[in-house]
Amino acid sequence: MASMNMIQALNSAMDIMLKKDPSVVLMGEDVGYFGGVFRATEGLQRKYGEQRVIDTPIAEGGIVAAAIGMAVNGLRPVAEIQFADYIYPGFDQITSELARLRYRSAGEFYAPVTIRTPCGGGIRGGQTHSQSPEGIFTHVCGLKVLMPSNPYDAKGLLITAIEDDDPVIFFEPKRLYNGPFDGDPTKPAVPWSAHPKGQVDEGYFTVPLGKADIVRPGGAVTIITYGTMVFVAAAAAATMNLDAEIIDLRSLVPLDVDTICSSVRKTGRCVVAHEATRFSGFGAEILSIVQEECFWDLEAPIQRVTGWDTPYPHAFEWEYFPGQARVAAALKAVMELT
Amino acid sequence: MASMNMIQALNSAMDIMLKKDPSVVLMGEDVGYFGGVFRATEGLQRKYGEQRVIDTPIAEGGIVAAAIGMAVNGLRPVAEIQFADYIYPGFDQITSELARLRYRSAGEFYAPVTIRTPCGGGIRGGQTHSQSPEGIFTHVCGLKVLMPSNPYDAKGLLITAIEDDDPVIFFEPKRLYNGPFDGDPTKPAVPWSAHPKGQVDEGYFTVPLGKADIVRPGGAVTIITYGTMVFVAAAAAATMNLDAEIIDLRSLVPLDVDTICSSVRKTGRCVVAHEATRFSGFGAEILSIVQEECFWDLEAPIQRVTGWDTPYPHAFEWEYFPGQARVAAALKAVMELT
Amino acid sequence: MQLSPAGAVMRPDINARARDIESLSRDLVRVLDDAGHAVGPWHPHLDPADLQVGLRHMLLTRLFDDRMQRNQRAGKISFYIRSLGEEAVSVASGMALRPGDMLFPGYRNQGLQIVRGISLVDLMCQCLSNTRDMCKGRQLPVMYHSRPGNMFSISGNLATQFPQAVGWAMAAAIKGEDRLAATWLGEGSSAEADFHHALLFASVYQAPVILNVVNNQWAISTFQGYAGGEQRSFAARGPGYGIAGIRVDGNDFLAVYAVTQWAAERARTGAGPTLIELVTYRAAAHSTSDDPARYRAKNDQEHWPLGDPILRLKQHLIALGEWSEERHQAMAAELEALVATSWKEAVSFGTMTEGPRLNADLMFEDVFKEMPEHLQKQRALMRAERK
Amino acid sequence: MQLSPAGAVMRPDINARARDIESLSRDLVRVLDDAGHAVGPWHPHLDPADLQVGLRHMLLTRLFDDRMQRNQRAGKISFYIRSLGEEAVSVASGMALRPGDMLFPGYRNQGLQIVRGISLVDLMCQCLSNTRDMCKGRQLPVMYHSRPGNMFSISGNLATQFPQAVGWAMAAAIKGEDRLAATWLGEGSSAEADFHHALLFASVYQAPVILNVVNNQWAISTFQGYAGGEQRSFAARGPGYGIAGIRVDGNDFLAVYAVTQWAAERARTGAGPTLIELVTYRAAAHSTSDDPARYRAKNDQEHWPLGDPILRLKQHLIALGEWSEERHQAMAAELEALVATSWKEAVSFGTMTEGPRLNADLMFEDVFKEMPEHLQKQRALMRAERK
Ligand SMILES: Cc1ncc(C[n+]2csc(CCOP(=O)(O)OP(=O)(O)O)c2C)c(N)n1
Ligand SMILES: Cc1ncc(C[n+]2csc(CCOP(=O)(O)OP(=O)(O)O)c2C)c(N)n1
Ligand SMILES: [Mg+2]
Ligand SMILES: [Mg+2]
Repeated sequence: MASMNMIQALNSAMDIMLKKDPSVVLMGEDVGYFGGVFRATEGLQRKYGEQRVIDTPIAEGGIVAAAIGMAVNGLRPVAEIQFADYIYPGFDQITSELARLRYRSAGEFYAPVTIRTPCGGGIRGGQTHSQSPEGIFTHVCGLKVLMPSNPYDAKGLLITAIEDDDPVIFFEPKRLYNGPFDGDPTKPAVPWSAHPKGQVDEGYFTVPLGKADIVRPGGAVTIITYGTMVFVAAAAAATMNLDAEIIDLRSLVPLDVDTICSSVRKTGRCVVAHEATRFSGFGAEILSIVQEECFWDLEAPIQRVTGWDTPYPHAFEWEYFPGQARVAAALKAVMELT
Repeated sequence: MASMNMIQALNSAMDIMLKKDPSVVLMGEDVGYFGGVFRATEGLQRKYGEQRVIDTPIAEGGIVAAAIGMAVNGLRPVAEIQFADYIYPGFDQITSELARLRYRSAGEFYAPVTIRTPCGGGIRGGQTHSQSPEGIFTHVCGLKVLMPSNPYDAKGLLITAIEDDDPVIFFEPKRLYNGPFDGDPTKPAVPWSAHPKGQVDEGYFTVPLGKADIVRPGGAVTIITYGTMVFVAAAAAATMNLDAEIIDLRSLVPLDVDTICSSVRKTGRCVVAHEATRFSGFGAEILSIVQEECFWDLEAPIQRVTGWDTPYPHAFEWEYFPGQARVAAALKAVMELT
Repeated sequence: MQLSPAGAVMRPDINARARDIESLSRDLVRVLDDAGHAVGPWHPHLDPADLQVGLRHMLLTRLFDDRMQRNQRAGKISFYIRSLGEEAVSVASGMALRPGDMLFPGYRNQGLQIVRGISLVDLMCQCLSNTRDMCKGRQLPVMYHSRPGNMFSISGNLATQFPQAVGWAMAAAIKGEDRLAATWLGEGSSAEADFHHALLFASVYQAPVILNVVNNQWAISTFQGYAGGEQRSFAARGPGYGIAGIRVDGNDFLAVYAVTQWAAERARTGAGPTLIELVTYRAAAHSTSDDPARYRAKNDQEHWPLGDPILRLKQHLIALGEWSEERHQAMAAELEALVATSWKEAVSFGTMTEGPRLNADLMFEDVFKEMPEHLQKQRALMRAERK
Repeated sequence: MQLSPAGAVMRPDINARARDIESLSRDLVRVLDDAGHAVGPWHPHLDPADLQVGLRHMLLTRLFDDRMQRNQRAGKISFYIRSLGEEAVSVASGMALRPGDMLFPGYRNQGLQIVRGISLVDLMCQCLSNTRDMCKGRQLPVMYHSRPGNMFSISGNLATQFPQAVGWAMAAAIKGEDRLAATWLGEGSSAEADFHHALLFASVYQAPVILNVVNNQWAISTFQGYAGGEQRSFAARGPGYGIAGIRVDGNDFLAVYAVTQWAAERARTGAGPTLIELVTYRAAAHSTSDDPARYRAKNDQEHWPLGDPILRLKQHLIALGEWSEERHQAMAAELEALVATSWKEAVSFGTMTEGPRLNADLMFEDVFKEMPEHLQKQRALMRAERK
């Protein structure tokens, strides 16, 4: 066990896989010599060479396409898209090709590509460095979609993703790179070293896909969330002294419906929280499944806590961010305290 | 009044707008000299010239980008993407630019671009000529998203879209181009001439955005749908002799929440139906809103009727398509007939 | 159109630097002259037996196309795309490559499938989406693939295979293999972003790849000018990106063979990628859904200077004394019969209208390697519906 | 790097065909020699007064940058991007264009804002996201725009402006206006699909547009080779698409002015689009979030042969007897003062930490022309939250 922040955990996962499997390669803008703008691949090109850790042109569409071709030729590319806001130029290759190849070739061809990309706000990035587009990818059949919320899961899930034979879109909530964040920017930053999930096995280990993590068991209400919102939701519930069961999905596709539904059946109340915009966001799918599966157990309408349906504005970051106040309002409503 | 199929209605809308407003231009692959692979722009280049009806290179990303630039210079481009399945190469320009321009420039710049694109299956098009990606675009704030289900609405909504100063993604359910379709491919095709919505004013008229159409008033259950599924849902309810209220949304963004909710408050039961894949599809947003707004009125869980979460397979078109049987199953469930 | 006489264009050393051979992107490499003689430095000096194989592949491709076209008209298959007049583009380049080389074809390269020996029955079953369909009913007709044949799955989305082929070639280099990748797209498709990404990545990583632009003058209804072909040849894009670009008579079997062989040697010896523009003509409609009468003159093709690739190779073989009308008739008859018996066998596995059908359960497989719960659930619902 | 001596490159007629002037894409147009004299056919023979204006704009750009850099370090703004060493790229081309021409800049073209006379206070308020921010707090610093100034909104997404500028120019031609569009991107960004779309559409429609690639050698940490610059100049992409490509010394004010003027005349007279590669050097870090010490030698710039654009123009003016050290000092002092007073005024409208703040309600405006119900509802919720 070592204390790692999320960047170190991701770096460790890639280091281990580069060593373990000669077919693993890393690629992306500034990932090689420089080690990535968030330093996730730092030192890996020096260690494994330019053939394994590859600087690419600034062309997300070309990066994804090349990764597909490499994967078809037996490699396991891990491609970094520098910011999730810049994944769209690669959207056609992801949606029309990466996600469909196994299907259209009846399994004869497939591309085990992992696409890592930092998402979410809270770092003063403005509208083009703060987006959370995960919902879009959950609608594209053939893709697995992950979003860890801590160093331990980040490492274990990334290793699982790299070894998985299906394409994986791996979102990294960049606000959590250096420490858990409860949504209050005025508080001093807490490092991962002070958090149990910042204690990470230095060796090889995996975290299974499709298994949600019950961060806090509770009986009063179920909060279904992932990414940046895990700690915000926990803090809000704690302040309200609510015995909330907090579920960190970690894996959006495949989705752990059992864990979600058995919790809601138990509590009868449910809040869904994510940082992404609300309208047609992934929260809608979660809410729909809960409504379909647990309707008769619900004692109050399910509430959604999300970012607003606007771009992420540079000057109003904290008015935009779904902080504790927004979570608290939803909890009040679902507990019928108003 | 003249009898028009959907293609003729769309052609009439563009003809009228080309005549009425010199800033309107049409552009896209094969739309000019040829008149479009579905003939929607037939005769218009001959009538208005190559400067107004423009054949473009096969580059959806370039088409959208050029349309944005033209719009910024005072034109009102109507760009055709030959199939919705091929809109993804233009996704970055649509999402990062077209949808965000007004916001990021605080209203100083905006691009009144209309993107027309045929969607949906039922024409043996296989996985790359049958997709319904509307849900993705409803998640992108800044875009208006429309899908008419008949010639009258197609013409009125397209005129409204072209005159609107916001960008509009205009989906055309291609299976409905030639006639209403109740989901049974073995029945002889019905032409629009036999349907009241096939009677279309030859002149200028508009259909408002954000107003759903109550296709059939009823008290037993609310069916919220749009596009190809409107007639399938109606047929299924009729066969079951259900007094269903059938709502054709027409406009997905903005969404007519009032019409939806007052209907569900009245009926207490709700089915949401679309052809697109289920997981994170637009049905999830509709279901979520109904659950949030009408929870206390619901007598049974809201049901979703959708395409399966797979690509649209060439050989299994009718096993894939959400036909009357799938709608009937949902209606049975929501009416607690089982 | 700018034509160079047969034999006129120089053949540079295979490791010449791209910038020193730019004229190749403006000229037109031709080997067969009007009399059917092979002339000039690009003459590949193939064994007559190989030429006969090439002729056979091209003729089989055409007869296969004709038959499938008729089957579509007869309602036996939903859709078809012919390669009429472009047979040399696929057959000659396919023959100039090694079996281990990976091909990323477009939808009009059926000649490659023939060269790689994919059985007609397999191709037909794919078009029939029947119980022996290699795609398990998921793809439109002609969207073939073959792992053993080293042929990548054809996509309905234009141009996407171009940069994928470059990625494949980058991987071959990383793994130290001497296999190369070759890919094809239409001149119209070269407008897509994927074309740019392919040239750029091929140039930056000097990948062992051959990028083929099949310039058959038309993209459905639009002339090549709408893809930029009026201002400049498509081959000329290559030098702009620092990779070799070469323009070749796509209806000249020998020229296509020689140029492909040259590019393959370049790639294999580490001299870098090559962009080849194959100048040809789409003699048939775009597809069975298309009617060219709406956008081009009926006699448009008569003005086409480069002739018919099959007739030209036939004429050459006859001039060599290695072929005759009689042998040609006999081969045609034999291949007709092969196509007919293959079709008989293929339909025995089902058609859209008769015979055995694929199990609809297959719809839910291969979305992921293992079927997730939500798809198992949907499969169960689908079964219930069909009852 | 391939350098041509000052004055050595021919200046073709403005309506020369792209294919006849390809050498321009390999040479490097230079006017100022090492002694600061203007030589050769590209000498624009500008009035000394105009040169002094150019010098002033470049110096103001640099002093503005320095001040904003320090403000960022002091925590007054969240982020900043300097154009150190690239001032001529924006100032000279901006001055060679007409006020009615539409500019689609990148994030490192602040010189254009200066040329177009946007007030420093407005630029500073944007960087401050304060109550006078032209972007109403929605954009990162430096993402300016100005409708009256005919400058398009700068995007955080690289390269997207390139094909948009072509569309704007196509519209100008359709409307029969003689305004043209000019756009800029970095050599690294030329790898994006938008670059290809821009060249292709510009070529097909012969749009009146100037496409500028600012080759400052670096894209954050990657050298220009990763964008294909090692194999071939970026200007060479132009001829590949059938449009004129020309390479110019981006640190030579006179050369940049002359080349831009030449391209503008081409566009205005219907002779077609031009791709200009401006060869320069990113002397500073990529942005305030970047530390170049991690990826390039500290003295990397010393090996840079093209010098400092401000010093070179100053030297030229002095050689002309139209400038002096004293006048330079005086101008510097005056501009320093202007920047300082502008900053004082700007902060009076608020900073990130002090003074008035924008009303958060603005977050919900301009998503659509009229605010739809769901956003009105969300605005109400946001207000409730802030209580
Ligand atoms: C991304 C995408 N856009 C549009 C289409 C529709 N489409 C299919 S074939 C075709 C024309 C292609 O022409 P070309 O590339 O010249 O190939 P050819 O048909 O001449 O062989 C078009 C526009 C498509 N399949 N994919
Ligand atoms: C689509 C997209 N991809 C990636 C980025 C991240 N990014 C911002 S600047 C930059 C480097 C650009 O280099 P260059 O184009 O040479 O411009 P320069 O900074 O040198 O002026 C990158 C990769 C982005 N903003 N947009
Ligand atoms: Mg073609
Ligand atoms: Mg640069």
